[in-house]
Amino acid sequence: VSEEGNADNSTEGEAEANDKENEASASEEESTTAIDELSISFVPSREPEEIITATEPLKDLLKEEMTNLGYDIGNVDISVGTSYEAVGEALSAGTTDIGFIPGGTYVLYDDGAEVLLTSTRAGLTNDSDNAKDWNDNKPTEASDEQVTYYRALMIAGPSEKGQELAEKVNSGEELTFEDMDSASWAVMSTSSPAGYIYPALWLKDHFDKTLMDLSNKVSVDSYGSAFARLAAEQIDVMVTYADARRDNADAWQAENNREGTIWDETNVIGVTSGIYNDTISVSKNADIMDEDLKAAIQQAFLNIAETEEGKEVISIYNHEGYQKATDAEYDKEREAQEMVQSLN
Amino acid sequence: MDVIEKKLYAAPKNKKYLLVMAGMIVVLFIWSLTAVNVENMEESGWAIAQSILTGIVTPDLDLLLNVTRQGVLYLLVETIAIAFLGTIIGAILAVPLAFLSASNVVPKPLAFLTRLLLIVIRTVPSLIYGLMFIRVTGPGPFAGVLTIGLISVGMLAKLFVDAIEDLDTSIFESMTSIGCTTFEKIRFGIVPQLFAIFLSVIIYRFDMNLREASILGLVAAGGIGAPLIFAMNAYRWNEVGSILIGLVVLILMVELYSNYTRNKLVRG
Amino acid sequence: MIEFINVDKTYGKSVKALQQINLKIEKGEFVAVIGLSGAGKSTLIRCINRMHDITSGSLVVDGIEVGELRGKEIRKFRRRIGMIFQSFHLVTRTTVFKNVLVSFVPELPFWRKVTGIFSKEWKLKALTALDQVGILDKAYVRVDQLSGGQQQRVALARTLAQNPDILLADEPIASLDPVTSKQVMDDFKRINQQMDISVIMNIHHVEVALEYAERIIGVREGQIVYDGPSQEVTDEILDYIYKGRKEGMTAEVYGEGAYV
Amino acid sequence: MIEFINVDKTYGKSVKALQQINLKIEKGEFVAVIGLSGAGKSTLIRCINRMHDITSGSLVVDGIEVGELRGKEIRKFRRRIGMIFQSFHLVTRTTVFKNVLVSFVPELPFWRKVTGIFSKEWKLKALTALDQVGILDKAYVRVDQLSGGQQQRVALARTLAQNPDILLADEPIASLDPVTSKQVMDDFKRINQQMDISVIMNIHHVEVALEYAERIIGVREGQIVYDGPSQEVTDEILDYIYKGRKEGMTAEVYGEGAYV
Amino acid sequence: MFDKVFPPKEIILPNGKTIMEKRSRTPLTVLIVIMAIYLSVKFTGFEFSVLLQSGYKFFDIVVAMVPPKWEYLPNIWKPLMDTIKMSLLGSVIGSLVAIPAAYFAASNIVQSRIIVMIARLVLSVLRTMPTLVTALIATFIFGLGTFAGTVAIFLFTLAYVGKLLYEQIENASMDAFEAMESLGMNRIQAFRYAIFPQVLPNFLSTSLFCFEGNVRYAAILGYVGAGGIGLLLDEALGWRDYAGVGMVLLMLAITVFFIETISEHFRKKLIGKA
Ligand SMILES: Nc1ncnc2c1ncn2[C@@H]1O[C@H](COP(=O)(O)OP(=O)(O)OP(=O)(O)O)[C@@H](O)[C@H]1O
Ligand SMILES: Nc1ncnc2c1ncn2[C@@H]1O[C@H](COP(=O)(O)OP(=O)(O)OP(=O)(O)O)[C@@H](O)[C@H]1O
Ligand SMILES: [Mg+2]
Ligand SMILES: [Mg+2]
Repeated sequence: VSEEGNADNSTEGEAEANDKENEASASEEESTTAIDELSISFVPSREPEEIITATEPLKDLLKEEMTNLGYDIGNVDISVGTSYEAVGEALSAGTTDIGFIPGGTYVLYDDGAEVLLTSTRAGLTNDSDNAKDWNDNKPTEASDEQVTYYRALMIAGPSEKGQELAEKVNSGEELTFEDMDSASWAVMSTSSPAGYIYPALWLKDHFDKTLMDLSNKVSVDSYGSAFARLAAEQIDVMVTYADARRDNADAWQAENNREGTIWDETNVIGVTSGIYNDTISVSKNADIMDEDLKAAIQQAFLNIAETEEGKEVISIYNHEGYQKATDAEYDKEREAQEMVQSLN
Repeated sequence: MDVIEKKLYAAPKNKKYLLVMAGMIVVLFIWSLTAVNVENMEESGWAIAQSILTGIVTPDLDLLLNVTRQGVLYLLVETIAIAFLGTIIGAILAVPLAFLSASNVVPKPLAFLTRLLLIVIRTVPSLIYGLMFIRVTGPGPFAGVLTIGLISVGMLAKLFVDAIEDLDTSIFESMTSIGCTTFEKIRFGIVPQLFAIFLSVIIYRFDMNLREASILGLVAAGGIGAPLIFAMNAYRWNEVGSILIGLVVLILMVELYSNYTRNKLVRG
Repeated sequence: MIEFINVDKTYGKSVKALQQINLKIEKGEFVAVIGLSGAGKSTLIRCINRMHDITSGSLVVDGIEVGELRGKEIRKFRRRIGMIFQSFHLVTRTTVFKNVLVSFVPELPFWRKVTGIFSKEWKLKALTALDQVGILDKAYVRVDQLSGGQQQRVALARTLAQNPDILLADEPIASLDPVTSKQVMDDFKRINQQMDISVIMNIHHVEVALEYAERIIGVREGQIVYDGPSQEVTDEILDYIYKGRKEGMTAEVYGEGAYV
Repeated sequence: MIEFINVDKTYGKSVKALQQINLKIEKGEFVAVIGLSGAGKSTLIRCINRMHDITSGSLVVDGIEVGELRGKEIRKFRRRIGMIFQSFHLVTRTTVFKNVLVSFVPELPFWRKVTGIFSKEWKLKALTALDQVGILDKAYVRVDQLSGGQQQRVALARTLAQNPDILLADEPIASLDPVTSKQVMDDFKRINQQMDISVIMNIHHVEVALEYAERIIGVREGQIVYDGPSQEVTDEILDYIYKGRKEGMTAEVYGEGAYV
Repeated sequence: MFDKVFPPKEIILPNGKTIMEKRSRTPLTVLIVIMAIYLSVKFTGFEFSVLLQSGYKFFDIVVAMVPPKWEYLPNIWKPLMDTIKMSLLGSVIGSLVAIPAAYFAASNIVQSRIIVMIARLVLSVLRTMPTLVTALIATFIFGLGTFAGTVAIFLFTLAYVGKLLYEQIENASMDAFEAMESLGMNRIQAFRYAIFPQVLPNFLSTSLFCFEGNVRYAAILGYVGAGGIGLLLDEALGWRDYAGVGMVLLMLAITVFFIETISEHFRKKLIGKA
């Protein structure tokens, strides 16, 4: 109780000083600030339940790190938004404090969100922007390099139409927009970079069309369900991030009851340019948020990504580490979005 | 016979009207048929229908019966709480709106404006209310309560208005003859009449709100909706089965009870 | 005592419902008002407790000039006059008991009016009134579960609970079948005799009127065309009261009954 | 000709509604069935057109053993027997005309049954039937806008349109006022005499029964306790028929009426 | 049960008669409701203070919606028409199919208890299934697009109208039905001519009401890929384009208003006559 009292009385200047010290030597403790609750929201780019289960250890990790940085966190509340918009709005209004959101979402909601970190992840054995290369060099594996961007792929499924498109690509033919339009597509919500924006840009580059022009498309709420539909041959093409097939390889056969492997049955028919990785953003409008806390959160996640346990947790999003990020890095993303939007 | 035949030809002629109406309906119907494009129909559809059925009849019992926060039981309780509180909030909001839009209570223009407002409130999909409330409360059941409350207002108010508009005002006359003041007439003449009907409407809406709860899942507003929709999207039919069974059983139970109570309230 | 002196009543500008009514009714009388539909029977009765205002003339009830009463006085005045309607006018969806309790509402303190909680004293009075009309056992039954005759008795009990000096009844048996009518009329008679309450009743059933009332008042086109003891009413007098009655009219009069 | 031979009718296991009925009714008779409520009058009448099945014995109508009819035969058989009910049993919310047309439905081809479109021939027949009961001018009026007496006449017209040999009537005037009752009973009499249609009627009003019917059948506790010409019915006989009637019973009898 | 726990109180009248006054259930009911509210508040994390404090944020999005984005209008027509078509088709077919369904579920018409029970169970379970779930399943089975939406609306309409209709049939007066039987009709014919006219106005009015509701509902169906204006709504929400959302909602509200006015007109015409 007395600690809380101290914290409330400590002036901003003191706190700042504390923080600088903390950054220098994280273990040093002088005074702590008490925070009742810190809420973290994840976007549903994977199965929400998986996210909830996998991120459970994050609570304690974060509390621990934050304690070292001079913050006494009462409770860490983790929730998975059912849509990107829900997480975005929550961040923008300050009803959630920290969001694991893609760059695209960040850009849309930057009136209330501020990016702290960009995730890094292992590069892939394929990094070509030619679809055929990906199909020739199967399966795609992780490489040793850490990168801050990834690509989105258009993947054709085992349906008749999907196979037809794949064949065309693999025989070196150019796809036409008619080919594209005759297939049925699964896309993610419009703010998802790999699931919407970059594929849209790709369409624009190649055919001067956008996803809006496709006759048969459906939005799905997670890549898992897109794969499920692909497997069920309900859709012919889905758009996803480059190593999504690695993540869904098991499920492809086990849950979706396919005979062949995901590598045999699916083919890449399009590759987009690089997309900046997911962000960890905080809400500017949350009551508890101030510069010190932001810095502390930033440091805490950097620290967590260093630990074994932490690595495991963030691997759910294929994050392997973090780098500090600035808003300016997302200007390119803004341009992309403006372009997509102006196409509408 | 002459008189009779004359009478036959004197039959009121509304055939034309009926023909025109029927023609219009047929035309509209055919027009709306153009919305159906069966091309998208999947051949695998029946296979999926089958797996849905098998999933539902072989539910994930573990999920159905466990008592953790991810279990169906807990989620159902949370759903009930959301629907219950939401219904109450909706009812509280609906009562004044209903009086304001009852044309036998307030002037016609005001009633019309309120009616417009009610249409607007009803038209905004719950998804959007969800987003709006997330800005207030953050994700979770709290947002769900508020959303349910707001989407209930439209229907509650409409049914309340119906009740208000066919109030039995003859009681007023008898109360006047007893020597009652206006306040007393309202308190002892109107309130008892409306109370039973309002209550019955509210219970009915609670029943419906339980069903609506599935939609809340789409906006991170708690309850059983999100797990249900996630499970469906991921084709985990066993889970879908266990959630649906829980939901259906709950709703059927609530429906039985609500029918019984409403009958008692309205018919005595 | 009720006294009409040159009473006129005009609805709107031109509908002369009552014209030059002169009438004296003593305490304890049982008077039946008969006449064609539209003759002005209801209007006559409703002027007595000021449900309608008279247009000119003077109407004195127990020494009070009714036309001069204002606001609260009117309400107080009405408490002394019970009124029974053709269609009972009960609050359905609530119990018989509560319907009778309503008649005490004007006498309650404010907080009781709001909460609707009645003290034991009132409850006993209400139950006694129900007993007087013989439906004590239905006290806690919902009104909408009662037959028409029983509902009319509840209305009667509600009025009795008011402890009135005068009972006005506007076609109290019009929506009842003959047998139930008889029971209700017997109730009226009993109340009239045992409690010495004046009864003034509009009624379409001539035979019933002749059987129960002591005095018959015949109204035609807003005027009193007959006033005398019921024993003296002959077929000619009835013809006179109902004069102008033609085939079509009959159908209309009976037509009303047929919807019962 | 209608012939009951040792007819028994038991509801459920124990309610003996009819016991050992033996009865012969010739074509063209006007028979009134009287008796206490619950005596079995309705049951008796309803057995004739197989609305109820008899439990044992034999019931022969114009040489047809009613009990042996099956499915379609029953429906064909019923077309020859008109039935009139106390509460008219009309389709309200639609016109008089359509109510009468309905009686032709069983004779129509399938598509007309479904669409409810009638040819001119049928329409003329329906209007003729309406003319017979004197309400042709109401043909295009909605039934719910008619008085009770007029409604009963529509029911009568519907039955006449069927061109029946026998007319069964279950208390056709119970919910009518005396004047209208008289008109309806006159209609029955006329139909009975002019068209030579047998009329078998349940009726509570003894005086009316005696006035109109040629033959009275008294039923008590499921048995026929009197059967003879109406002129010969004395007060003793009536007492006998209605024997066992006590205060309580009376109340019950009338009580039922009250809910009508 | 209740009367055992709280035995009725005896009241003695001045004239010596007694009557049992049942204890009022109101206090107990009020208590239970208050407890339920308390528990629900705990369960859902409802906080009044939050509402007071940041309730205004609710209007952030409302404000962002006005003025609506008029340029969006041309994009709206087709999906809006699709939505109306879907609802119309689903409602018409659903209402028609509801007639036989209600027939079999009406215990006063169909004598076999088993048929009645099965029909009712089917209707109940159909009604229990949230429309969104039905729509989602429909998209799985019938593919994406308006057809799936139509199927979902059809099922919902069937269940809703079917239930109301069979209740009305059961409340309908059986008098005329009896008379029809005495005329020599079979049960289906008697239903057609005696019961159906009685329930027709209410049936039409329920169907119209349902149609109206379906148009509104169809706005959500787009979310699961079931076609119509919902797709557009989803798109605009994704772009956080609330002015666009506002435009879509405005058009939807206007449509609903028109439909409501028209159907109100017919409802009055139908029922007013009765
Ligand atoms: N509120 C009113 N406004 C205008 N005219 C009215 C009003 N009430 C009654 N009248 C007219 O006054 C005349 C007398 O009506 P009143 O109701 O007193 O007749 P009544 O004898 O009670 O008839 P009934 O037997 O039909 O009840 C009628 O011509 C009626 O149309
Ligand atoms: N459907 C039924 N099921 C069981 N018992 C019945 C049924 N219908 C009539 N009863 C019983 O059979 C007996 C004769 O009834 P019925 O209706 O024939 O009498 P009723 O003479 O027509 O009387 P009322 O004058 O009241 O119409 C009565 O005891 C009655 O309770
Ligand atoms: Mg009157
Ligand atoms: Mg009978």
